[in-house]
Amino acid sequence: MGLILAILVQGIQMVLVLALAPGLIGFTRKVKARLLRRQGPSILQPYRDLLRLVRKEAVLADNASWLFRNAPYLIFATTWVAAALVPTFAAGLHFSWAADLIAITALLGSARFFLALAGMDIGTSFGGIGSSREMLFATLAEPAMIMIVFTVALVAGSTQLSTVAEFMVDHSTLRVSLGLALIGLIIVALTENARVPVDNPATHLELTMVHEAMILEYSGRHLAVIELAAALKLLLYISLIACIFAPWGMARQDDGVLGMLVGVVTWVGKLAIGSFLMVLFETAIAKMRVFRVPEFVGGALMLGLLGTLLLFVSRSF
Amino acid sequence: MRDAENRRAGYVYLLMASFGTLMLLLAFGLLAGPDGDYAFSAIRTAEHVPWLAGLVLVLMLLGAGSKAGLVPLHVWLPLAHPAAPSHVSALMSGVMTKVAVYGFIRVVFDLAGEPAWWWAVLVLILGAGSAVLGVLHAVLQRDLKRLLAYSTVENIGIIFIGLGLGLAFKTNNMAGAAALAVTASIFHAFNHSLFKSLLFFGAGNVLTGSGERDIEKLGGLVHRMPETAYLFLGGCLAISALPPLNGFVSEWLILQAILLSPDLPQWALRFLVPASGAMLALAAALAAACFVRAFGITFLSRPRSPAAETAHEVSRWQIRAMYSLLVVCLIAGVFPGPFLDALSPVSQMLVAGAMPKQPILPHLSIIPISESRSSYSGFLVFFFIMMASWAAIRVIHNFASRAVRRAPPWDCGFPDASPVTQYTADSFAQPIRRVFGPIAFRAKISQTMPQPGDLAPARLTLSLRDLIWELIYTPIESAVLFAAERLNILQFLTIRSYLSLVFAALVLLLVLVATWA
Amino acid sequence: MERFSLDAAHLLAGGMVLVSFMMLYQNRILGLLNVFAAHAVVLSLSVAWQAYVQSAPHLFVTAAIALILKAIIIPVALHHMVLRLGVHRDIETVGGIGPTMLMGIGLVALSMVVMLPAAAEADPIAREDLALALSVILLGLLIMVTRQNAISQIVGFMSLENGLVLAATGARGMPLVVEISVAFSVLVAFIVIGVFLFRIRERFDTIDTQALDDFREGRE
Amino acid sequence: MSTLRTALLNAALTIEEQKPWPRITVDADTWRQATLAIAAGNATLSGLWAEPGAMHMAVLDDEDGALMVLTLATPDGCFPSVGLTHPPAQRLERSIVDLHGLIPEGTPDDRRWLDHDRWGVRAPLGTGASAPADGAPYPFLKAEGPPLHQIAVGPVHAGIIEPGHFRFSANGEIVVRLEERLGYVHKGIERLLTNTTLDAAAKVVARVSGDSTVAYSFAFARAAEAALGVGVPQRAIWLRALMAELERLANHLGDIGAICNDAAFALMLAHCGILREEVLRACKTAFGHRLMMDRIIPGGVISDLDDPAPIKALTTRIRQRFPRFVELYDNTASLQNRTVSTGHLSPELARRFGVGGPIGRASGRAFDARKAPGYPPYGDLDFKAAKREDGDVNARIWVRIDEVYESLELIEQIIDRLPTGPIAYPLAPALRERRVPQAGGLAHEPRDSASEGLAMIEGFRGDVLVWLRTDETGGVLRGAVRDPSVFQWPLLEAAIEGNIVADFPLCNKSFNCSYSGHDL
Repeated sequence: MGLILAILVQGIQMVLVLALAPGLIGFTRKVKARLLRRQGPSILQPYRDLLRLVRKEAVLADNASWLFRNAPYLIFATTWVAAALVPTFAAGLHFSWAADLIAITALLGSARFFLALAGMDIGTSFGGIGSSREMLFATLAEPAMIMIVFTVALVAGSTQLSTVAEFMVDHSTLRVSLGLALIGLIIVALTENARVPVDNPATHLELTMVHEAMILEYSGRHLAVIELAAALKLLLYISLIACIFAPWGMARQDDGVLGMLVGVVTWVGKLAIGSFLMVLFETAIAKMRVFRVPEFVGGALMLGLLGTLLLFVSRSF
Repeated sequence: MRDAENRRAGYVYLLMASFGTLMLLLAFGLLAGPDGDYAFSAIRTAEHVPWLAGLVLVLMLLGAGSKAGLVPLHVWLPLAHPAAPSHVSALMSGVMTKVAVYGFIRVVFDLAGEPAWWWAVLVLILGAGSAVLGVLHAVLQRDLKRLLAYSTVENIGIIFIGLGLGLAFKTNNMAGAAALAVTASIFHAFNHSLFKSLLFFGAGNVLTGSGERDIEKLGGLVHRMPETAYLFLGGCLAISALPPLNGFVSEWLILQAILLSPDLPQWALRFLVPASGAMLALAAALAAACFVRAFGITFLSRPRSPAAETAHEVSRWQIRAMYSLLVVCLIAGVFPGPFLDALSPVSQMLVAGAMPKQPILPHLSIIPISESRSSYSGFLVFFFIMMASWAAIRVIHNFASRAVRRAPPWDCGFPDASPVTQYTADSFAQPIRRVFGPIAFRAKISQTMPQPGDLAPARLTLSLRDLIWELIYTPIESAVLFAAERLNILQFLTIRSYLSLVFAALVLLLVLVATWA
Repeated sequence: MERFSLDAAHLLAGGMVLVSFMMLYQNRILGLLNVFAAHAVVLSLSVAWQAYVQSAPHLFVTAAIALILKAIIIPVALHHMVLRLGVHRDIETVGGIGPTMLMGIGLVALSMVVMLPAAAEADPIAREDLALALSVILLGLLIMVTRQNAISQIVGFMSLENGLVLAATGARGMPLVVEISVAFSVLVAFIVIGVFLFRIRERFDTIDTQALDDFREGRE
Repeated sequence: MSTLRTALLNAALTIEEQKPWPRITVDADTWRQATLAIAAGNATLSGLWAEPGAMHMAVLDDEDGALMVLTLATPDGCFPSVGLTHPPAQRLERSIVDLHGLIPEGTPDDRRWLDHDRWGVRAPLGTGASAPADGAPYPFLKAEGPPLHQIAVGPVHAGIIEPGHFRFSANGEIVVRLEERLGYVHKGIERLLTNTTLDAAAKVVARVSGDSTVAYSFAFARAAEAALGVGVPQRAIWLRALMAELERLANHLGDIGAICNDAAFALMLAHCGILREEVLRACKTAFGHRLMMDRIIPGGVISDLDDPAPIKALTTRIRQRFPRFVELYDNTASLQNRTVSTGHLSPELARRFGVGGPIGRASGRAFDARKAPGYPPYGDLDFKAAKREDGDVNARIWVRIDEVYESLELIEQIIDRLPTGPIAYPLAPALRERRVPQAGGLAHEPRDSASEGLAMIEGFRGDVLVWLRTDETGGVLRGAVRDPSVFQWPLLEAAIEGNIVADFPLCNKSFNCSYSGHDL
């Protein structure tokens, strides 16, 4: 009985992240539009877009291979699994032991691997541009993420997100290293989600695109699945930051329905605040030059390294 | 052209191999000591003077390192491995380098006695350097097999990072942590032999099917060699340390070992270990970029040459051999527990500790230290990915449009079918070259762009310098040349002079033996 | 409570190190000035926190001085000066940003290694603060060394001075008089350098554009 | 008068009647000498067009801004190539080959330009022989080095811009060469301006490039008035300048925002977009059309400014708000990082190509058609042309910012000093009676031969050139227009040097050349 309930809660989490992800995108677009003194589309617009895309026929380039057709599903699946393993409204869910933070990072790495390959499949220059830039940024963003994980794990004594979240609730401490890790994680999140100083999700300029360039040849249901995966990724990163640095209000495994509900409400609140702050930052900054991004993300790597070093050093006293 | 290249490869290989053997012989000589007993048991029980043991480590690093391809002794490897036929290359890269690793482990962990903490420093620096420099070189290669050879250098570096961690923990009597590091390292060696062989077989298929190993001339092979493409992709995923394949498991375990290092008392190690963790992560991310490029340029896009256009799939038996390797890669990634358990006697022998017994339940997870610290279930991750993609496909196909239309690529309304309008391998690597190149290769470009209205071709020239070759080998080479020129005089001496030279050498040796005893 | 006050002090001191890194990362003078203002704000927060923790009301005065002088007056004045000189459109790091930041990491590690064992007997609030303050000082020096532009060098110098103030407040009991004199000396230095700047204006006008080319994108 | 112009006048075979600057027919040798003089930098090429049996070349004297048109008869269908020694002429010559079939002798570049092999005919204004419409592949220029790839951008772009194809040869992000291929919006303007009525021609010219419709109508009106010898009432002259400045204001505001938006700084676009919209609405209120299309006609303007209050309110509002956005631009370090030192155009190239407008003025070429050659009422107005030396994207933005302030200044001066009186002289009766109405009274000047007019107007992109030949009834026999973009487009290929692929959109937007005006 307990097992079935545990699996049920895990299932709810999986469905919930999937259901909320497009809404999060809609919310960020709405906030951005309001900040730019525009009305903006409805928050529900991404749902309508997805529906419209899946109903359309998919147009495939003549020389598209099986990889091009299957990659969207693999990208979606790996991202979804990763998103489902991040504690959102509740910590310590049944399957959260399946993968720790390093494995979640690597799962996103798998999604990126397939996306970059899909970008190269048709053989247009734009796909190549996107893939090559994406892999360049990833070469620094991934180690930065690992160093941030190190920092967090050294404080909390675990790379398991549930354990980390519970540790942070129980021993809420202000640590220099955690501050550094937070800044680093924000930089990584902006990079990974193709947000403004690194990439522009709203751009129409093919030559400046990163994420959009890779999916330029996708259409119909394939595009819908990839867009959904991108939305899931944004949700994942905001949830991740909330889970590590602001885990309060999160339900525990043995909490009742009420506790879970409180968890859900606070989680949605955190998502809204997180995405609002992100959009605020985006509005105030221009996109970087491509070769300034490695310095930006390299900064995150160094912050992670610095945080780890500080912890390694302070352990001795 | 290729002959000259092969001759050079053979020459460098011969030199490096004899150099390595010399170092190994000297190491064993030192281990055997004055008693001259070369039996392992005798060496193991003998008391080793610390500085002598240290010298043994250095000699082993030089000897085994040159055989395994540790930077900066790797120079022969990217020349020699591609020169051999592909199945031999697979053997060389996949298995032979591991023999050197075995020798290193055997001597340094087992025979050389108690390690000093600075051993770990040395091994970690060499390992981290090899990992990053190896993969940086790999990213820039055009020759598929040379790319794989450089990637071997990277993986040897990762293995040595693990071994360095093992040494660091062993010298501080942290048996559990040392067991984790050494097990991870050996598991990675095992994994590497699997996927590197798989990849070399794939490269061999490409060579057989198209006659071309320059990836700038390949492309679109996914249509003509679908099964090779499928298998090569599997190898790429594994070597890029992506879950749920095996490469991820071993690198994950090494990262877990790094997380145990704050307890180390030495300052140098405390700084070095997280730094080498960063290097390891950097190498893994660069490896992903490298193999996206390798697979994407070779198998995806459109053919860049007639050779690629007329490529054909290879025989079924070649394919089947590769399938078996891929299956083992998958099994080792999804059910790593039994593999780790199988390695526990080894770690027991080497560092007098073992990882916890890997439980079958719950979820077939592996647990490096304790469940509350970290766990990973390859099976669950694999199962979830499969379920999620299956669900997505079912939902989409049942409730949405299944219609597909084939059309020319979009490409801004100017679908130019010529192969030059797709990314080249060199272009793909340019951003990485630009970011890491100034440090690693002193990359320099110069550009002439004609003014508007001038129809002359624009020109870009690029110069890359292999700093290791220039800083280490070129001076040695010129020194040797210099010496050879001087020694050349000896050729024209009388017999009496030769005899006196030999006599002098004999006397010198005797004096040495006398002082040694 | 003791634990929390310690943590908060460390966090603020660490925040200063972080902002120092942000200064290293900036390659525009106006950006650098904004970050410097943030540096001073964090400093004044840190000093105010020390004042609260140590119950030393005179430190509040120091905090106020830091806030008003360094976070508002000096940045605003420099801002105007930069606009008048018209030098804010130049890119201005000497080395690459990556190597500079790596060097910064090395300096922080160095100051940790030097300070933590040396101040082992000091009270815990001072110990790590001292190490972080030394980091801020070293990073300030690094900024001064790696910048060619006189204004950036001034900013580097002042961030170094912020590090000194951080160290002084952490060490308990630096008399107010000293601090006021420090603050005024900085002000004097600032005025002197300001005059100096207008005199070397010609130097900016003759900056070789070839030097800019080296930082343009597309060059390797 | 410069020595070159004197020499040319002395070498002229005949001097034709063309107002306000002379047109001379020359022989091939003089043509060649003029070409060499232009290539040597003694004068600037300002236009090159053809008609059956003749080539015309407009030359701008750098000293006083006076123009001169050289005509060379081409009885055998050939003329000495200008592009051979002076590259800016190459694309004009290639267009002439495509449209008229005239052959430039010794041209370095004989690839087709406007003709994409889709028309079904060759040289539609010349022989008009039929040809296959199969869109043959276009040989792009070469680039050599380590394995390079080409990026084919356009003609269909994701944004709402005009069609044009850009071919990059690149090594990763490094641009080794950029080549443009334009001509997708070829409209046959030249044929539309052949043997037509004045009204129809005015409508066509007003639509050559929609965003500078005022400048084009202005230039056409002045050319027609010069050709027909008709005068314009004072109030109309001032209203024309008012419209031209409003157009410049609206477009510069739009451009400043759009350039920043290409660096993903959407805030600037939002702010500037609102200001631009206010300008357009004020234009609608004042002149009845947001873009003021067809408001200027030969002989005057068609809509009077009844109430200057909305325009005054507009300038006050922009003066209040615009400085804040300029400050925002100047203080946003991340934005400066993108614009400063990006897309550098050397003053030497700018001078050689005779590039006008903000692009030229950002690269140290101070040329402004309002100053020299100059046209009323700007001689009575107090303003100075903006100029910068840096030649990068930032400098081009700053020139536009300075020009926004200048335009505000000019608009205020015009509103304050706007003379009263009629806004147009009716043209047709004047022509019928062959009398020329003057501001002071009626001048009787009999005219009995076809006559020509040339006009140069400073649009927001730069100098617009219009040439007309009319018959005695006011009908248009032939016309030629030259957009400032013609000389700006090739320089974009040079400005990309040393930049990376991702910076191209920013460079391109800072140039903001017209596709339509170029393709004609």
